[in-house]
Amino acid sequence: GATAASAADKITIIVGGMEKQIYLPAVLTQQLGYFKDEGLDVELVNSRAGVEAENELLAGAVQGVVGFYDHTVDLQSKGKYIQSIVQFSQAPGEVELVSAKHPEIKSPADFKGATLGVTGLGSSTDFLTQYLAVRNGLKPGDYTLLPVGAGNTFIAAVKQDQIQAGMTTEPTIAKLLQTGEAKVLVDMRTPEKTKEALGGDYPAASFYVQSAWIESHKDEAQKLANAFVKTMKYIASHSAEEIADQMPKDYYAGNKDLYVQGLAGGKAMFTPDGRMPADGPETVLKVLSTFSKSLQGKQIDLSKTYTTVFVDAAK
Amino acid sequence: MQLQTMAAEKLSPAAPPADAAIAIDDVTLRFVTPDGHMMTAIRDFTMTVARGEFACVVGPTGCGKSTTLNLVTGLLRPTTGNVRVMGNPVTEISRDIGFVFQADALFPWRSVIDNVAAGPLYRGTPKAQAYDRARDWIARVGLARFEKHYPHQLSGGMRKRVALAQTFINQPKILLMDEPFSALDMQTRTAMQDELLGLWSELKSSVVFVTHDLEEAVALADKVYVLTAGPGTVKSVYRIDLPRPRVMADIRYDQKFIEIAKVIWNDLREEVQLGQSRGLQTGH
Amino acid sequence: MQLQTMAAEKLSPAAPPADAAIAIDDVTLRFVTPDGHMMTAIRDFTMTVARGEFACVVGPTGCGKSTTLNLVTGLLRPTTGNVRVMGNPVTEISRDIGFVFQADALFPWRSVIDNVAAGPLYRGTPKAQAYDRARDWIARVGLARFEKHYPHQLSGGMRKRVALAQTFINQPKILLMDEPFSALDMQTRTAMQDELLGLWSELKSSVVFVTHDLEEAVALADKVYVLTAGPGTVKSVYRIDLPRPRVMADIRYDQKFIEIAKVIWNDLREEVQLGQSRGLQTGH
Amino acid sequence: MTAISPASDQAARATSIVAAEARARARLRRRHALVIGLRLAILIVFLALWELGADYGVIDPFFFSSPSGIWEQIWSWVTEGTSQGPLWLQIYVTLEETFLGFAIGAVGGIAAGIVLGRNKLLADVFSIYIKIANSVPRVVLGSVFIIALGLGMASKVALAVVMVFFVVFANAFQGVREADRAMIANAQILGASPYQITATVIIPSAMSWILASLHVSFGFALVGAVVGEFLGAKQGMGLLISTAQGAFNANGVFAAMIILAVMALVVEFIITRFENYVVKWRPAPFNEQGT
Amino acid sequence: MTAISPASDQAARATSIVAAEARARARLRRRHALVIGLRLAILIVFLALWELGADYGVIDPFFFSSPSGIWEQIWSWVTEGTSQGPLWLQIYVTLEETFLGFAIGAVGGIAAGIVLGRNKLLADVFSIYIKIANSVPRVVLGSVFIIALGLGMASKVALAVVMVFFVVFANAFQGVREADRAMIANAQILGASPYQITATVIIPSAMSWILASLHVSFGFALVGAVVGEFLGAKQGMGLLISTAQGAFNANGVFAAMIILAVMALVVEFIITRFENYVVKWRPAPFNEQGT
Ligand SMILES: Nc1ncnc2c1ncn2[C@@H]1O[C@H](COP(=O)(O)OP(=O)(O)OP(=O)(O)O)[C@@H](O)[C@H]1O
Ligand SMILES: Nc1ncnc2c1ncn2[C@@H]1O[C@H](COP(=O)(O)OP(=O)(O)OP(=O)(O)O)[C@@H](O)[C@H]1O
Ligand SMILES: [Mg+2]
Ligand SMILES: [Mg+2]
Repeated sequence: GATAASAADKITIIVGGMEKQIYLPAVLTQQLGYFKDEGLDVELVNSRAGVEAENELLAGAVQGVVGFYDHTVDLQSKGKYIQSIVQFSQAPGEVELVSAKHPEIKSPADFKGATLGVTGLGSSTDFLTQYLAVRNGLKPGDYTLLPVGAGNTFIAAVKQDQIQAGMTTEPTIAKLLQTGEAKVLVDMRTPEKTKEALGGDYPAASFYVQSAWIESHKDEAQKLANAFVKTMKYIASHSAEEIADQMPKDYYAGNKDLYVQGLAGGKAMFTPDGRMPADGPETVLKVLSTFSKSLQGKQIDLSKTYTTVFVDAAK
Repeated sequence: MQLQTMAAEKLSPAAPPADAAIAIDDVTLRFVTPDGHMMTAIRDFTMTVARGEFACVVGPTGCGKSTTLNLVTGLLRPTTGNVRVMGNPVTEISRDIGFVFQADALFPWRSVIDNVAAGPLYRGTPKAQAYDRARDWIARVGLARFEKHYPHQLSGGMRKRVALAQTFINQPKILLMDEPFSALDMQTRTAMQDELLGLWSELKSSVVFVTHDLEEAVALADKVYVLTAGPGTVKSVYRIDLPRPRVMADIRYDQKFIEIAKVIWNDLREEVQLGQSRGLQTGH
Repeated sequence: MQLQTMAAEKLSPAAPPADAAIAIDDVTLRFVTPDGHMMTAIRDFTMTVARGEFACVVGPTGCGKSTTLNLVTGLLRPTTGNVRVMGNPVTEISRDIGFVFQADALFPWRSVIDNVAAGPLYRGTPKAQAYDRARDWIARVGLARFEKHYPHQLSGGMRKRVALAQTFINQPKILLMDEPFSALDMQTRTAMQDELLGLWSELKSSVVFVTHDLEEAVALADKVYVLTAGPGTVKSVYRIDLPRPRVMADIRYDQKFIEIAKVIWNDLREEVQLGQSRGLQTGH
Repeated sequence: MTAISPASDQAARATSIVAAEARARARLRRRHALVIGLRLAILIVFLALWELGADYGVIDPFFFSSPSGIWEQIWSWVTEGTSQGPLWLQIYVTLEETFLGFAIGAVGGIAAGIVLGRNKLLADVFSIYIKIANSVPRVVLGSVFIIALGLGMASKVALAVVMVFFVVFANAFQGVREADRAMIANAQILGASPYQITATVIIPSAMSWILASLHVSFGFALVGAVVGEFLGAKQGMGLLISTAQGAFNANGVFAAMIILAVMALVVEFIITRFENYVVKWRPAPFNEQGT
Repeated sequence: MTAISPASDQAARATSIVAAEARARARLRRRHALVIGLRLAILIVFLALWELGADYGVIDPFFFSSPSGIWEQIWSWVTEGTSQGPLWLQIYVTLEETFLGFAIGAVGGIAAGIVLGRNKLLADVFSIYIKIANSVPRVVLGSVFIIALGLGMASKVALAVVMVFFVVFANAFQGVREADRAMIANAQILGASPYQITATVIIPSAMSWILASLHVSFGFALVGAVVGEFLGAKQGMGLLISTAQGAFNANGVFAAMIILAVMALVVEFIITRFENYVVKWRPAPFNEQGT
């Protein structure tokens, strides 16, 4: 269990869904061979349950996690220190979709009385959805949140009208738009639109590790940062098509066009250099502290949730 | 092979008549043995029980008596030959038959009275009536105090008597009994024999009764089948002409009875000895 | 209550001596009946079997014969009173005992030879030797051809013989048998009786033998216990002074034998009739 | 020739039997007390070790919680309610799904087991498909059910059903096949129709098989319902767990599991009662008989 | 007094028996063919309806895939490998976890069932805790195992173990208690030690109970391993399903399930073989006896 099992040469990284586009840099780095170039032996493990990933990280069984930045804030409130060392995205990549059956919902202000889909209670989608609602003048209790997961179950919930609107990521977005069953209500796939919706950058997908690990593994941390930054640059300099070609076929399973289309729409959310956007952490804290019970009354030191040291030093 | 006294007329086997209650016609039955070979349990077996006739079957242990009864009930199918009951080929397990199994076949989750009432209830008799009749039969077999007991709370002989009551209550037109009285003491046995004969003459049933007690066979039967040691086949058939009604407590002292028993006994002994010497050989 | 002939000396029950093989001292055993009451199965029961003695037990069905044997094996515990075997109180199931159950207790997943070899194998006899002895005993009970058969492939009488071989092979110093021969034909039964007497005189075992066949009891025993109808207790005890060795095929025609049997028979009949009239009453 | 004992002796004897029986009853009572005592002792030792382990850092309460933390959590749920509403409502919702799923799965499993157990051809043809169905991961089935049945109660019930069905089916099927052939033959000869044989011979024979499967499968039904709630729900213990997990609230996760365990024990108690009623005809093992 | 039949008649009789037995064998063969035929017919009808339903839009292949799509997916996995490596490796990884979990769970369940079934005091004291353990949702346990055992094989094996253990335990326990008391007494009197009684009476008696539970619990072990892979893994069928689900690849999800089903059937076949070997002493039901 709780032993710090940091094998000298092997680095295990949990990815919260390897096939998800928001976490694409992880697999892409592997596919492009950048880890090997740095002399790293990196093993990617899939785990779709975010909590599992963090628990593993804290238990010391893995060295890094590719997941949402907001967990670093949340965990600090519980006395656990982890840090984002490479920031993949500066927008959540989430979209609030509204069911085509409900054209009367034109903005989050119309959420009154609606049931809103989120992936899980206490998840980022939960906080973002509530934040959108509150920002548009609603009170908690004016709407109902329903955890429906992502993917098929989300689509089914929309089809069966169990949710009138909901927040999800690619490729669910692309799929629902393609069939015309839902429309985009709030787009948070690009930094601009995110600023519009949330009032600031919202750093999401990131690579984070335990703070204590950094101290003893500066070298590895730097090499990892090097590899990821190279990937971020690759993404910025290549088309969606070219990126998709690098990905395993299973990830777009028979419908590459859809995959490319989604990637093209969402590519802008990635940071060009892996650096944390300056006002990002504040936005996240703002969103979280409005709703998350565990943050209430806690003092959060944002500077301990990320570091740009390695990105800055990346060649 | 034996002299035939007037009372025990020895019959020669013949193809069974069409209207017989039970007709086993030239039946052979083979089982698969553990080493994959076939073993003949009964062979070229022919037996006829007329309507209202009381037939007893005696023979050395393992000669195929129970197998024969199972053929009549339809629990086993002949390899070759035919079995007919009331003129119809046996294709399934018949409801007209009463069968007292050699081993216990009571329902362990039913009390004595529920076991005995099972037959009438299955056949649609109203509940109150079924239980009245069951109570009557339980008393007849001397278990009135044990109505509510479960089978495992009874002694071996008591269980057997429950099985008898369970079968008799159905008043079967054809009654097959496999060593039904062997677990009973002499006195109870005599009482049960009287009950059986009473039921038989009242219903005009046809009975096949398997026993190891030759005296019992002679005392009860119209006809005694002596089987050969396995593979079983009919060695001889005797017609018993003792007058009816017979009183079980007295018939054993009848001179004619003793004479008949002796004749059949000699016939049987020969066979049993043969069976034993065969049993001692290894192989089939 | 009966006249005592010289051959069948009637004994008066007394507290058992300390060195008896089996000593049942003033035992009462009660069961819980289905309606929650207590039912007395045996009452104030005293019985002694000396070392090397052959005791037979007769009594009406349900009087507590099997219960008595179960007390000796330790399968049942007395409500009051003591049971001692070889001078020691019975606290658990003893390995020195051989017990032929009234009902079948063969292991259905073992072939005949594996069933018979079970005892020696349990007691640590080397495999080859255990099987040799098993083969020998199987032949002695006349089942050599059926070594590889499973119990369900045997007839009732054959199964009983397997059970006998299974018990005899252990050469028990104390041998309890519950109606062991009732499923056998007369000839086989006589052969088994001879085997039993041979084993008994060879091993000097102490035997308790339950039977419904009074003649069998007299022919085999040193001492015959007659039990009363349930709740069972000892009605009378007879010592049988027929000379040994006895040859089963002939002893029935011995004049003294006939005389003894008649005396005990009258004693028993009285009891059986009582048991029957009681059985007809309802309630306890 | 029994010695006719004088009246006073008779009375003494009766007294001694009564005394012997009283002793036997006292023995039973003592044993019952022993069992309860041992159970409690184990529970207390376990909780104490857990609590001490958490206090002294052997067990990390962040991951594995601690008895006192669990107790506080339960107490706060009871007094203040959960984030999803009052605690009893969560319990009620989950119990309702579980019971429905358990009932449907058990009845279906028993029915299928009996039908296939009684009919060799059907068994030969269909049992292979049942085996295939049993190898489908329940989590995947969960999403399929949500897609097909929506996010309401139906999908949780369906998940509980598939957890229960196979266990009950397997046992009912085998129980039917184990029914004593002589007993079936006897019933047939006594005049029972196939339906009557099933009702009066097959089902009683298979009863201990079926009951054994019910014991284990109620727990499974609970698991099914909770997993269903995990995948998407508005109410229920599963959602409570999932929320607590999402918030890294180990106390909440374990508290919810304790509540589930208590639910399971209550139902278990009821099933055991039913079992004792149904199998009261059973012989006690030797040595527990008589008094 | 049997009519001594002339030699030619004897010969004719022997021939007729041989003929009768040949007929019986032919009947058996025909029946076997019928069973296979019916199974295939059901499979084909099912697949055809599915395919047509998908073609004509009754079933949405986006959610529920279609046989042809599944086939293409399997084919591409076989020929081109999966995103995680060759297909056989995924199968191998999952099978390894499943077998280990199955073996440990089954052995543990059998051992616990026998120990508790043979010892009433232990059973009274511990069975309540086993029941509590059985009510813990496996998905939650999954997280606990991952925290405690890491993301390697151990946690999947542990999950498979807890899926298997309870079913096997419940059956082994009840099977032991159902063992015929007369037979146990007989063995005891024949000189068997408690250990010998367990080995030669209790286990054979409980065998059909244990086997029944093994049939159903191999499927459960597979489910446990897959769920474990779902929660976090580098390889395995569960990861394959999880990836396919994430990529909306219904074909992939169903293809993986089909592969799991085939794995389950192969093992099922082996268990059945073993079962037939173990219970070859069993009487056939009446009417299937003789020839
Ligand atoms: N299922 C079976 N498989 C193989 N052989 C069998 C089977 N059932 C019976 N047999 C054999 O058939 C023969 C006849 O058996 P059956 O039970 O009819 O004898 P029986 O005359 O009733 O004997 P008993 O007087 O001992 O009851 C025996 O040799 C027995 O071994
Ligand atoms: N478990 C039990 N519960 C209640 N009563 C029982 C139980 N076992 C036996 N009895 C009763 O004890 C009495 C004696 O039974 P036992 O089996 O000893 O008779 P038995 O003399 O062997 O009779 P049989 O000659 O018929 O075998 C019977 O009346 C029986 O009903
Ligand atoms: Mg027989
Ligand atoms: Mg008895």
